Amino acid sequence: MGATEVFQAEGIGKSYPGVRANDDVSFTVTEGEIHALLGENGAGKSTLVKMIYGLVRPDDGRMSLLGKPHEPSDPRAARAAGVAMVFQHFSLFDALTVAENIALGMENPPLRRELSARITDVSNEFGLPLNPARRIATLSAGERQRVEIIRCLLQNPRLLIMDEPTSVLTPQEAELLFATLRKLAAQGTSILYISHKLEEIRTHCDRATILRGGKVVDSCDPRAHSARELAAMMVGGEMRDIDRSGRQAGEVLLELKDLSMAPASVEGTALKAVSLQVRAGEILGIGGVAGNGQEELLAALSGEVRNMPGTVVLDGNDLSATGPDQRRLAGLLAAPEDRLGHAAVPDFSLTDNTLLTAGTRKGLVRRGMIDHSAARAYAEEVIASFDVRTPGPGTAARALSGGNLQKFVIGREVLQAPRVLVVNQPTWGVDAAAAAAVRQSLLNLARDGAGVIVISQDLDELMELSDRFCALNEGRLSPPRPTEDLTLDEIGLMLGGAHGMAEAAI
Amino acid sequence: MIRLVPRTEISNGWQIATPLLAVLATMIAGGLLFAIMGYDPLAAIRTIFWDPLFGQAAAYSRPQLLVKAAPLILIASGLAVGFRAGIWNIGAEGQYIIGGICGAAVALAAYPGEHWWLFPAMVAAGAFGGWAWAMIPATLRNWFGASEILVSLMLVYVAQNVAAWVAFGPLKNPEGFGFPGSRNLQQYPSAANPELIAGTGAHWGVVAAAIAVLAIWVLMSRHIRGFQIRAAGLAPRAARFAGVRPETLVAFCLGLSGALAGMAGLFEAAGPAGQITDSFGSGYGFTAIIVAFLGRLNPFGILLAGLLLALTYIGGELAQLTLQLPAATVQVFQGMLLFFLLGFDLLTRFRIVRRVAA
Amino acid sequence: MDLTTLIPALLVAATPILFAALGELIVEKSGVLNLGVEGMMITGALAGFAAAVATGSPMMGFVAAALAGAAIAMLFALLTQYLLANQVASGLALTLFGLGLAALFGKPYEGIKAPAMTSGPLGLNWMIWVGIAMVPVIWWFLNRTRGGLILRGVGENHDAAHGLGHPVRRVRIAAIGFGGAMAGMGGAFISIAIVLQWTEGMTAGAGWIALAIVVFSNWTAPGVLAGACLFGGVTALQLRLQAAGVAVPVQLLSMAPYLATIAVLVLISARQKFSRRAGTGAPGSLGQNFHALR
Amino acid sequence: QNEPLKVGFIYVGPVGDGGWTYQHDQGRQAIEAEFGDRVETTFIESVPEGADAERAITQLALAGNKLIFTTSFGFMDATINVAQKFPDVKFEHATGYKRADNVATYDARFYEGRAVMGTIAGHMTESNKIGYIGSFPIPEVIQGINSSYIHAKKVNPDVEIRVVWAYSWFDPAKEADAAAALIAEGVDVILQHTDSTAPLAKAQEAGAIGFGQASDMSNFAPNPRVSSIIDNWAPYYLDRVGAVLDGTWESKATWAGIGDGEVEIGEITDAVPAEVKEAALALKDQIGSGEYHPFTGPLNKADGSEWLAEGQVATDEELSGMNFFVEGITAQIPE
Ligand SMILES: Nc1ncnc2c1ncn2[C@@H]1O[C@H](COP(=O)(O)OP(=O)(O)OP(=O)(O)O)[C@@H](O)[C@H]1O
Ligand SMILES: Nc1ncnc2c1ncn2[C@@H]1O[C@H](COP(=O)(O)OP(=O)(O)OP(=O)(O)O)[C@@H](O)[C@H]1O
Ligand SMILES: [Mg+2]
Ligand SMILES: [Mg+2]
Repeated sequence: MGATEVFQAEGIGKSYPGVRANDDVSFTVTEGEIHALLGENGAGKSTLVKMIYGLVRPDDGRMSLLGKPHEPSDPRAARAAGVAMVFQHFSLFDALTVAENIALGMENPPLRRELSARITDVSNEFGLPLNPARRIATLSAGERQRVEIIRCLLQNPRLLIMDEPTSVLTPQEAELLFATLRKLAAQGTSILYISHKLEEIRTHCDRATILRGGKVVDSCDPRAHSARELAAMMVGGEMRDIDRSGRQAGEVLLELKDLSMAPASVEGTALKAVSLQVRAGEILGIGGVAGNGQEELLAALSGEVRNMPGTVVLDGNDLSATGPDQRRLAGLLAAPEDRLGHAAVPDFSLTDNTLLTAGTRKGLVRRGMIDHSAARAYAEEVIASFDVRTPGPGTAARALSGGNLQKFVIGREVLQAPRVLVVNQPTWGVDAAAAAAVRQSLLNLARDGAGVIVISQDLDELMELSDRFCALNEGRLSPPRPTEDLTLDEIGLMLGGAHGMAEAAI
Repeated sequence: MIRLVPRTEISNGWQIATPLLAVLATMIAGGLLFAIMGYDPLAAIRTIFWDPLFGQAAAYSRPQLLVKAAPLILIASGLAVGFRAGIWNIGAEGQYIIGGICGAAVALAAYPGEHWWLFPAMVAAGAFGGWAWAMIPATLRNWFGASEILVSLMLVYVAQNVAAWVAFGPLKNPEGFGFPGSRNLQQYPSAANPELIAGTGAHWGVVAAAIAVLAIWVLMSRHIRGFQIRAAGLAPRAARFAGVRPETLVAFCLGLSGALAGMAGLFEAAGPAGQITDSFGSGYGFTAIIVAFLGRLNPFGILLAGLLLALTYIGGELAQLTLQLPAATVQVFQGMLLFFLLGFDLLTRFRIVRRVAA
Repeated sequence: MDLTTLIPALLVAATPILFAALGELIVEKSGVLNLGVEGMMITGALAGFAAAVATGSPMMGFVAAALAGAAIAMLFALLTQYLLANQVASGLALTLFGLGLAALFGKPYEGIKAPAMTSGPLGLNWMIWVGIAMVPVIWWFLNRTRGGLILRGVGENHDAAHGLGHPVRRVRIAAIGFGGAMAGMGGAFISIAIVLQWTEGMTAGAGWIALAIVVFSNWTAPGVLAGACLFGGVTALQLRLQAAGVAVPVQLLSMAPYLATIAVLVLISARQKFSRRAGTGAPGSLGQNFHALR
Repeated sequence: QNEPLKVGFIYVGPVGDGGWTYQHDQGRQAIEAEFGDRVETTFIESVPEGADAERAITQLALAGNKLIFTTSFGFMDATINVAQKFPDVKFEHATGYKRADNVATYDARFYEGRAVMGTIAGHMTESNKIGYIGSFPIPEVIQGINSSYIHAKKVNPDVEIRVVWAYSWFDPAKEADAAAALIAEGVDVILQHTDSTAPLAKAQEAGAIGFGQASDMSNFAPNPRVSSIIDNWAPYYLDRVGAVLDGTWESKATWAGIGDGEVEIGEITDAVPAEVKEAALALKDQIGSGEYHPFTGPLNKADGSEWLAEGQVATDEELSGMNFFVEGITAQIPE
């Protein structure tokens, strides 16, 4: 090695009320290195990088950047020192244009026209084409990510921090991102990279620092270890294998017939004549790039949007005119992608959050009146059966880590013994252990005779879970194929659809 | 350095302590103001806060507290439901006026017949009038996406003009020598909303306010509709996912607050005010917004907030009377009280931590 | 009926609302909903009047009104930006407080006449021109300057703006101050240029109309001008129709400005809703308080 | 007795409104000046009409006031209600029509003053159009419009009158707009029955003239304010307080005018030609002495039907319920 040090942290500590988020964290990032930060949900990764970016002030310890002490008072100071950051959650302004968003992240942005030209130049140079005049609200998740990255690149940073950038990207987009990162690294930029996707860390990162409970527990070359070993280091124990046994496809439970639907919003995608069948004991995987109608499909199934007559049939009953409540009663349940704000109310306690979907089916609401003790008991049941780490059912949903909340949301549906469960992105941003738990619960559900639809961008996840696979592309659903004899190339073709081949081939 | 740390749960102790602190701070700051204005601060504060409750004429002013607070509480408890759902009915004043007019119109149509059903019919008409007036912004929002804040507010001015129109036109007292204003309903036994038990100030509006507080407490804490309302206010998408139709909620919340405001208008028109005049709207609808927030959108909080505000109104009048404190001083004093209450509210949601020097 | 004289009358009626609404536009663009416009206007009306009388210069009056409006707006800023109080309630409290304060301190100014203002081009009051000139200036600020960009960013998504290192609280306080100054000048226009006297409660609801016009404008400066002119126009027109003896019921005419505002709002909203084009201009974080943990 | 007589007042506006309430408060101050230690006065200002009024009046009664003046029409029912509960307190209600043993009513014949204003207006207008800003279409205001028009027409047969209803007693911005609208219609003399000085300010801008209303509004003199109609309640208040002190108070309806000093004509400024001023003052004296009644036939209603025959004088009953314009006025009375 012997490469020059770009960034160094020594004994960094940070406490939040009741939590030691970081404790005596020391590590070094060298020039041109792609350095991974690994750890479970809540291990302290985001906290650590927020301190480097000047958003949070460390309680103890020292940092240095390019040999000089690094004590940024705010992100602007950090940017001036050469740090750029892509946040875990988009920090974009929906109503503003790409150019305006980028200007807001720069210290001395050039004039409008010049900036637009530079955005076009840089984005083409890195193969991430962007139109500077588009409003963010009209962009797909992948395009939004590009905006964040271009915003960083325009500042020629010495240290680029990326907090879970690929959790919203398609495999193709992720590949594109890594190509960009390698190009940057080759130019001497150091990259600090956070992700729960161990495979991508294994293939692309030069070093990994592993956090557990706020402390550095290990440091290694990820290429030299298997994903299993990395996961074990994070969790501090062995990972359990996923059990796929015992499932048998039975009779058809849910049938969609020529379901068409207008997009929910200006930016949405219309569903075009979607047909599918789900059998008892079967997991149907639906792959595809986000923004191709996934949200609409979930809304059409959950009953948030009502459908044309005869399009949604469960157990032979036409449910298309019914709303979420009746569908739940009939046994069609759903768990949307967005945990905070869609699947759960952030400011409600877990108890109250059970009432969101389990009110009728679990008898928590009778003749309009809420049975609070029953709701609490059900929340406790979910917490216990799904190993949700939380002080108790009175805790607000927003105070749970992503993985734990996800386990709660899935558990809330699974324990209602659905006939058919539809989930969208069930392990988005969730750490390896929690993701495994969620996947196992879906498999168990199918084993017990329910039908499951898993909508996901994560191909590995779909290959691991599903019996049959189909792709959603621009609102059209491809015919299903059994997963066993599918190759990745074939999947790529299915995902690209008829007209998107070039893009999918990248 | 001082730092604010959010509490994970809202502090119950501070919930009770902050209003007391705020009242105390208001007394101190208000006392200073009074002293600067050249009045005896202690006397002024005693007159405003103590005399209406325990002073010489308390036997009269205590029931008046109820009379003044009842419409505020009735309207505010309805508004709070919508505010919880993020549906902003700023036009309760208009619904109050129209409710009063509709209720009074029923009575005047029946005049001079005496019927047992007349008063209930008036209450229903009042509630209907307020409901119908509130359904205008609800419908315009549901059909066209027009802001209910703006539409309901504009409709207040329209309602005031309607009041002027009926007071000079259709509802004008034919025996009133051409003067504006309807017949006095207090003098029409079947239609009057009298004091139910002499000396308590309790008229049907007070009873209705009490029922409304209880009913809305049950709605918001025990009923699934209340749960949906809270969910919709905090996370609209989650509420939709739970099966709530936003259009239904808009209509429900605006309709409920409109009906309660309309009822308040009727109780006032048939009781304390006695008649419909061009100036029938007297600001209850706007003050109730403040009451709703002071009560933290909680029905029992609203009950206390309504009584507190009524106390400062009546105490303020007493202070004008006995100390010749100008009306404006009392208004400033009320403004201070609100500021302090809102400011101290911080303590229920945050802990204040002294930052340890690094 | 002479329509050429309608325009100056319309502008006079529109100017107080125009000032206040332009100020509130900036406030709301920064993500803050300040319902205290009426309170700030009346404060400005008094302070402006007092200063104009004391100095004999109406222009000094407007300067004082701006300062006073901004000063009382700082109470709101303290409550909402530092004490994180509910913005709706704080705004209402500000209105109550401002009305009371102005009434109290206005006692000595009752019955005094304001110094006359010289009129500017086309015989219109200078401040009318200033108000109209503010429209392109504010448009330019919001859409063409870095300060405007940061302001919009803060209003659109305060978490993201904070994440990028923009001082959310400071930006908002500055916007609230500016809104107060503009509302103050709008109020002073009533006392110094229209009525030429101080009287209690003289703003008579203009602040509420200003708030409505910001929504109506879909949060754009030209829209504010259009809204203020529409409202001022219908107000002036209805009185003119009365004066001309047109046989339309007076109450209907009195309601006309409000009904017209509702009608136009419905048209605009319906177009937005059904054309499926860009959404509303309402800032994403409007009315929400921001608290950063460090 | 050495206990001072406590006299209370309820005002509908703030004492600083510069108009209606201001003048009542002047009357209250006159009582203090006249009777000194023998009386003690208090007031509550800005009392809304309706329920709050009843409470405010009750509190005045409870506080030991033995004579209470309720100074707005809208306080009528409240006054009667409270009076029933306090039979030993005397009440005086302004501008209403309901009386009781302990409730007297009083009002002023403003239309007498309006006749003088109308005379000046008729002479002064060059466009032959005069404008009138009305507050509400109530008999008192309608009397004023009719009286102004009749007397303007007497001296200027070509005169027309334009009426704008403000639907407010006091809304400076709206009154200013109303004045502007009238001026735009070619009006060059503005009469007003609303309380702010805004119409005068507007008149000044446009080179029109106007009149002070309720109070003198002398800081707009000599131009545009060329004269004014002043409500002077002091004589009546002094009389009534005196009556209570003497024990001679009794319930009655008083409708006093120029002759009693209750309606005053403010100084007619030099902006008015001497002969016009003379004519106006002559009319004032005639009315004051009772020689002339402003509503003397022949007069027709606006619909052309006959109202008063030659030489016939309107009765007080007719006037107090007046709900029509006289012939020649084309404006509508809102219903
Ligand atoms: N704003 C905050 N207030 C209080 N505690 C916090 C806050 N932010 C983080 N924490 C605490 O710090 C710990 C570390 O959080 P951090 O966000 O760094 O985790 P992470 O490793 O980024 O998790 P994830 O994988 O979910 O992104 C958490 O367990 C939490 O308890
Ligand atoms: N206001 C807060 N109070 C208490 N704990 C908090 C707060 N905000 C965040 N946390 C904690 O911080 C941790 C991570 O916070 P952060 O905001 O980084 O979430 P995240 O990592 O983005 O979550 P996700 O897993 O959904 O991506 C969570 O485990 C949560 O417990
Ligand atoms: Mg994180
Ligand atoms: Mg996470």
